Amino acid sequence: QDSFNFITPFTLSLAFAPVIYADAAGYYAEEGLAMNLQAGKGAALAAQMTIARQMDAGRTGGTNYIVSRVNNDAPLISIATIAQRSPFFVLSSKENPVKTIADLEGRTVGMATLGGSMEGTLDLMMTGAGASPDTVNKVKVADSAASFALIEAGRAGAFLGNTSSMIIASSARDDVEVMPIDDGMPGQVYVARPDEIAENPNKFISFLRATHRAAAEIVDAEDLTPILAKIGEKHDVTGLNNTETAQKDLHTNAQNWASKGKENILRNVPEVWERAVGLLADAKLIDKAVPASELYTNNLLDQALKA
Amino acid sequence: MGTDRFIRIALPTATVFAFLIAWTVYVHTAEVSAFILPTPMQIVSAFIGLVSDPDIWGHALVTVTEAVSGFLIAVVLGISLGMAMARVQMLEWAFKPFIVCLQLIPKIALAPLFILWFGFGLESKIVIAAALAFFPVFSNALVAFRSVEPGDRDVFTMLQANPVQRFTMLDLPTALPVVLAGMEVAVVMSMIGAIVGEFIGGNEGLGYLAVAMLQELQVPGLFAVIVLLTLIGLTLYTLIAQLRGWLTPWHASVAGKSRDS
Amino acid sequence: MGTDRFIRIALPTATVFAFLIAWTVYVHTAEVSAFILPTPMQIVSAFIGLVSDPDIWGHALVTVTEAVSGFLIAVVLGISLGMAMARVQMLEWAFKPFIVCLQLIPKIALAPLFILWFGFGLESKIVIAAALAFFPVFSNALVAFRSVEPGDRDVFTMLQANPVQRFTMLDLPTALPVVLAGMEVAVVMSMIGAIVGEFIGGNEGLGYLAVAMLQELQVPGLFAVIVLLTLIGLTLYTLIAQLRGWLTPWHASVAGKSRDS
Amino acid sequence: MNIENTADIRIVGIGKTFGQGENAVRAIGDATLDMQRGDFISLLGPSGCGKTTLLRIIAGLEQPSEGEIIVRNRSVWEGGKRSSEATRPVSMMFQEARLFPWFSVAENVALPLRLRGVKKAEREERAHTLCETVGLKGFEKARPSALSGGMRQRASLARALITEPQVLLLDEPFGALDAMTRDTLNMELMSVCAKAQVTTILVTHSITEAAFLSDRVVVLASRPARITEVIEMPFERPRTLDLQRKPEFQDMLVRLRASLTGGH
Amino acid sequence: MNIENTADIRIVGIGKTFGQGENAVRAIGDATLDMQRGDFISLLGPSGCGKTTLLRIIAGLEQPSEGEIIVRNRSVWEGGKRSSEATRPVSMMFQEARLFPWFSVAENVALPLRLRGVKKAEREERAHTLCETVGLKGFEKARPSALSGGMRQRASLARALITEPQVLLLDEPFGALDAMTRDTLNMELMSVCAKAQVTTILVTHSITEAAFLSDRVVVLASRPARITEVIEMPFERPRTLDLQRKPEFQDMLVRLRASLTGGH
Ligand SMILES: Nc1ncnc2c1ncn2[C@@H]1O[C@H](COP(=O)(O)OP(=O)(O)OP(=O)(O)O)[C@@H](O)[C@H]1O
Ligand SMILES: Nc1ncnc2c1ncn2[C@@H]1O[C@H](COP(=O)(O)OP(=O)(O)OP(=O)(O)O)[C@@H](O)[C@H]1O
Ligand SMILES: [Mg+2]
Ligand SMILES: [Mg+2]
Repeated sequence: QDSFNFITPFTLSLAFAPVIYADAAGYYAEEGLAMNLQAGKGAALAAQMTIARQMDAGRTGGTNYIVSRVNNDAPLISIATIAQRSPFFVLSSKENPVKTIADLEGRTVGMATLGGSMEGTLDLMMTGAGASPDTVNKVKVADSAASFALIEAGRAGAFLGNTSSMIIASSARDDVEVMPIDDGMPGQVYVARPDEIAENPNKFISFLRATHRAAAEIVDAEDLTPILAKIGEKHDVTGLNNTETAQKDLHTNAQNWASKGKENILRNVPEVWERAVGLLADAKLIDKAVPASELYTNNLLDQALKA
Repeated sequence: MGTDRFIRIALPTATVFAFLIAWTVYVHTAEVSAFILPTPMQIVSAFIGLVSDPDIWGHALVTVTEAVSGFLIAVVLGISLGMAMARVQMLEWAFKPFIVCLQLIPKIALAPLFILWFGFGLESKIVIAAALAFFPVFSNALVAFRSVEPGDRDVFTMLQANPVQRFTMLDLPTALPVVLAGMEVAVVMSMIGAIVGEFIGGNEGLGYLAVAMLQELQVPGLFAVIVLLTLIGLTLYTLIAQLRGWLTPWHASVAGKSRDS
Repeated sequence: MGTDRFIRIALPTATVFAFLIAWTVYVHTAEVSAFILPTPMQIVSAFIGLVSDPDIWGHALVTVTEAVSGFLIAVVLGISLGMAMARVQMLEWAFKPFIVCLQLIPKIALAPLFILWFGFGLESKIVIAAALAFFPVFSNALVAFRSVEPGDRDVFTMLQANPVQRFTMLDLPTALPVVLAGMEVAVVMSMIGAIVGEFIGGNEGLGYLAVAMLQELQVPGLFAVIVLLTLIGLTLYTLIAQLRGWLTPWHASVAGKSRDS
Repeated sequence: MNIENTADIRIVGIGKTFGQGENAVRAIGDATLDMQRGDFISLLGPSGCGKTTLLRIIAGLEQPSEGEIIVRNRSVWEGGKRSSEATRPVSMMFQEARLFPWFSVAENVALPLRLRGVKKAEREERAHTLCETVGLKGFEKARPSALSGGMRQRASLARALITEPQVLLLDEPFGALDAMTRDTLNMELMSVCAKAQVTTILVTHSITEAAFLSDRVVVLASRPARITEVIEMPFERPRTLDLQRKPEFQDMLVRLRASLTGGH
Repeated sequence: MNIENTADIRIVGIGKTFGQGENAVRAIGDATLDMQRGDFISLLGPSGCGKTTLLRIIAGLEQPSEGEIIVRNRSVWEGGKRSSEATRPVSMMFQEARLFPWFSVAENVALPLRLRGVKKAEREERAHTLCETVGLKGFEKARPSALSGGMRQRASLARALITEPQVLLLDEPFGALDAMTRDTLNMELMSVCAKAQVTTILVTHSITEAAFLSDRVVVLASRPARITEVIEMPFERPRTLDLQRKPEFQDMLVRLRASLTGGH
C-alpha cells in the first residue's frame, strides 16, 4: 500500500471537498492509497511542502503556480485543475454595488492574497473593461466573510472573497452584492514534483482516479446531505454545522469544478492555459513566453480515467 | 488581609464589568456589525456553548501543552544563556546580535522550515512558542544576573562557594524579581506562539479552532475561543505571578509590599 | 579600548560567518530545496537586487515608521503605567489582569477591528506594533520601579523632592537598567508588530513585500526582505543597547563592565 | 525668625512597636523631650535601642504607634499622614551613606540644592567648598563606588549640611572615621550649629563625642525601650578640644558611662 | 598543624593604585609585614588610607598592583589569578554588613556552614549559639531588614566567626556599636582568637580597641599611602577590661595617638 500525502492551502473546508470526501468515503483506500491529509496555511506553504518532498501533492492557486514555475523555476507541474475558473467573487454592498469589473474604479479593494499576479490579473481585467486600474487602492484583508464589515463601515469599497466567504456573507446578510470574476486563469490546481511523478506515476494515477470519482459524484449529486454527512464522519471541516450554507457552499464549488464541462473535471484545459499564459506574458507578469503545455500534464488523469 | 484579599478580587472584577458595559454600549451606539465585534452577551452565550462541547477540551489541552512546553524550554534556555553571557562578556559579544536576529525573523516566513524539521504535530508549535517566549526571559536574565552587587559576590567568594551554590543562593535570588518579570511576559508570549503555530498548520488546538470559526463567520464563537484562550493564558500568568510571592517574598515587587510614597 | 572595540566587532562577525558556512553546508548536504531555504549566496544576490531597486526604500521607510512610532508609544505608555502601578497597588490590582488579557488576545483575530478603527494605513500597524511592544516595557517598569530602595526614597522625601524630581533623579535611574532590558525586547516586538500588521492589511511595507514574494515562491527574494528587516531591526536594537551605555554608565549591565567571576 | 516661647522640637509620648502579636518588637517607649531653638542633644544607647527609629519618627519617615512630634509648632504626623510642611526645615543624615551611583560625589553633595532649584554654578561651588571641609578634596568627580567607607560617610554628611538646615538629625555621622578626622569634623559641626542656631539631634556611640558636642545627652535603654536619663552638659561654649582633657569632662564621661550601664 | 618556622601571613611589598594617569589613586604603597600563627594585629589609620584595600588584597578580592601575599606558604595571587586554595582558611568580615535579604538572620549567620555542606540541624544550633553570643537572641527568624545598623553588623560578625576560621580579617567590626556591647564583643573576640590560635587582622578606628586587642598595631598613613609604624603592645595575656585603666595602657594610647597624628 502506497502512502499519499496531500496538503491543502488552508484549514479544511468544503472548497477541498473532492479530496476530503474521497478520503472519507474510502475511495483512496480502495485505490490502495493510505491518504494523509494536512491543512497548511497559505498556498505558498502547500507548494513549498510539495517541493520539499514532505508532501506528494498540494493544492495551490493557478496564477501563482504559473508565475512561480516560469519566473522562479519551481520544480512543480500541474497534474490537475480543480477550480476551472477563479474561485473568487467580488463582494460589495447593494447600496454601492460592483456589478461589472469597471465598477471597481476608484475603490479600495481588499484581497486576501495580495501579490504581483493577483493584482496584475485584476489590472488586466480592468484595462480590458476600459477602466483605469491606477484608481484602485488594493489592500490586503483576511479572506473571511467578516471582512464585509469593512465595506459596511466604509473602510473598503469591495473585497475579493472565495466561495465560502461569499456564501457565508450572502447568507448571513441580505445586502451583499456578489460578482463572480473570471480573470481567464485556471483557478486552483493540484501540483506535484515531476521527478516524483516519474518515479511512481501509479500513485498519482490512483490519487486522481479517486479524487475524480469524488468530485464527479459531488457535481452530479442531487442531494448533498449524505455527502456532507460522510465528510463530517471523518473530518473536522469548517462550515459543516450549518447544513443550509454548507450545501450552497459545496454546490457553488462544484459548479466551478465542472464549469468547463463535466468531462473536464480535474482536467487542465489546454485553451484556458494557453490564454492564461498569453495574458500573463502581455501583462509582463511572467518574464518569458513558454509553451503552456509545458506547465501541466493531463497524462495522469487520462490514465486514471481510462482504466 | 481579609479586606486586602477582597479588594484584590473585587477591583479587577469591577474593572472587567465596567469594561464589558462600555463595550456593550459601544457596540450598540456605534452600530458596529456583529461580524466584527459581537456584544459581550453574545460572546457569553457562545462561550457557554463552546465549553459544553466536550471536544473543546482536547483542543485546549493541545494548546496548553504547546504553550507550557514552549515556556519551560524558553525559561531554561533564557536563564542559562542569560547567566552565561552575564558571566562571560565574550559570549555576549559573539552571540547576542545573533539571538536578536533570530528574534526579528518573522516566524511565519520560516513556517515551512519548522514543519520540515519538526513536522505538523505539537513539536513545531512548541518550537515557535519557545522562540517567542525566549527573548524576554533571556534579556531580563542578562541584566539581572549582571546586577548582582560585587560586594555580595565577594562574600560568596570568601566562603568558597561552588558555582552551583553561588547560582542558587546568590545569583538566582538576586535576579529572580527581574527574571520573573521576564517570565510573566514569556508566559504570554508562549501562548501567542502556540496560537501562531496553530495558525500556520495542523488541525488541532484553540488557534486552529479560532481560524475555523472565523472562516465560518461564527464571530461570537471566535470571540468565545479567544475568551477561553485568554482565560487559560491568565491562569498560566497568575501561576507565574504567584511564584513571585513564593520565591521572592522579601522583595518589594511582591504585591502588597510596596508603599505609596 | 582599541582591542575591545575590535573584539566587539570581530566576534559577532566571526559567529555570523561560521553560521553562514554551517547554513550553506546544511543546505547542500541535507539537500534542502532552495524554495524552502535558499543558500546564503542566493540570498545575497537577491538582496543586492532588492536594495538596488529604489522602490524598496519606500517600503522600508513605512515599516520603520510603524515600528518606531509603535515603540515610542509603547515606551511612554509602558513606563508611565508601570510607574503608576508600582506606586499605587490598587491600580495594579484593578488593571493588570486586564492588561494581561489584552496581551493574550491574538491580534490577528482582531485584525478586522483594527482596520475598522484605524484604517488600512499606518495607524493600524502602529497600534499593533505598540500593543506588542508595550508589555515587556510595562512588566519591567513595574518591577523596576518597585525595586527602588526604601532608604533611597527616604533621602528624597527628606529633601522635599517634588514628584518630577523624584522620578527623574531617583526612580528612573534606579529602574533604567531593567527598563532598558524591557525596551530591548520591545524594539524587537515593535518590528514584529509592524510586520504582522502589514501581513494583516494594507499594501505597503516590507512585511507586505515579504508576503507578496512568498505568494509567487520568490523565496530568495523573501529571505532578502527578511535580511533587510533584520538589519533594520538590528540597527534599532543597537541604538537601544547604546542607550544603555549613555544612560546607565554606572551600572554593571553596561558592556565591558562585568567581571568574570 | 521663630521668636515664640514654645519649643522648637517637641517629642510627646512617642512610642513605636514593629510587627504584631508574638513577633512585636518595641523599638521606642513613651519618649518625651522638648528642644529649644539651637539646642544640641545627643542620643546615647545600646545598639538596637531605637535611636534610629526615633530619628526617623521625628523626620516623618516612620509613623509612631503613639504620641506626637511637633516641629516648630507643626505636627509632623497629622492624622496619620506625614506633613511635608512640618519637616521642611529638617535635614537628616542617615546611618548608611545612601549616595546615588548615577551622580558623582560632588553631584551627590549638591543634590539638595539641585532639588531646590539652585543654579548649577552656585551649587557646584558650594559642593566643592563642603567637600573640602569634610576632607574629600580631589574626589569631587569620583563615583561614590570609588570611595572608602569613611569617605562615603563624609560625603553623606556634606549632603546633610549643604542646605544650611535649621534642624539637623544625624545618625552616627562619624562612626566610620578615625579619631583625627572625627575631631576635626566635630569642631566643624559644632561651629556650624552654633553659628546658625541649628537645633541638632545626634546619634552616637561615642560617649566623649556626646559629652563634647551636646547641651544635653539623652540616655536610652532597650528592653523595655525608653529614655532613662537626660543629662545636662554644663560646659561653656565655645568649646575647644582642650575641654576633653579637663577633669570635670572626664567626670562627666564616667557619669554618662554609669548611666548607660545602669540603664542596660 | 603548620609547625614550620615561616610566617602564617606574609605581606611582601604590596602596593595598589586605582585608576590610571591623572585620576590614579594610590591606595596602598609598599606594605610589608609578617604575621605568625595566632598573631593579632590591628590596622589604624585615617579614613581612606587603604585599610580596606589591604584587607581585600590579603583576602584575594583585589589584585595588588605590586607585591605578593603569602598565606600559609601559598601565594594568594598566582600569576595574576586568585588562588582559592590559599584563601581557604581565611574568613573575612566586610565593612558593610552584606546580609542577604532572602535569608533570615540565622540563615545568614549559618550560610558559611551551609556552603560547606554542614547538616541543617547542626548549623542551626551553631547559628543560634552565635546569635546569642553577639546579642541577637530573639532575632534569629527576623529578616535582616528588620535589624538596626548595629545588629546587622553583629550578625555579619557572627557569620565571619561561625566557621571557626584560622585566619580572620575584620573590617571595622564594631564601628556601629555602643561602648558596652563593644567591650563585651571585644572580650569575646579575644577569647575566640586566643583559644583557636586565630591569626587576626582587625581594622578599627578606636585606638583603645586596637591597643587592647592586638599584639601589634600597624599605623598607616595616606598621601603617600604607606605603613608608618608597627608598634608592639607589650601587655600580658589574658587581658581583662581592667587593663584599659592601667597607666601603661593609657601611655600606649598617647603613644599611638602621636604616631597617628605624626603620620598624617
Ligand atoms: N523595619 C523594621 N521592622 C521590624 N523591626 C524593626 C524595624 N526597624 C527597626 N526594628 C527594630 O527596632 C529596634 C530599634 O531599631 P533601631 O534601628 O531604631 O535601633 P538603633 O538604636 O538605631 O540601633 P543601632 O545603634 O544598632 O543603629 C530593633 O530591635 C530593631 O530590630
Ligand atoms: N574601587 C575603587 N576605585 C577607585 N578608587 C578606590 C576604589 N576603592 C578604594 N579606592 C580608593 O582607595 C583609597 C583607599 O580606600 P580604602 O577603602 O582602602 O580606605 P580605608 O582605609 O578602608 O578607609 P575607611 O576607613 O574610610 O574605610 C581611597 O582613597 C579610595 O578612594
Ligand atoms: Mg541606628
Ligand atoms: Mg574601609
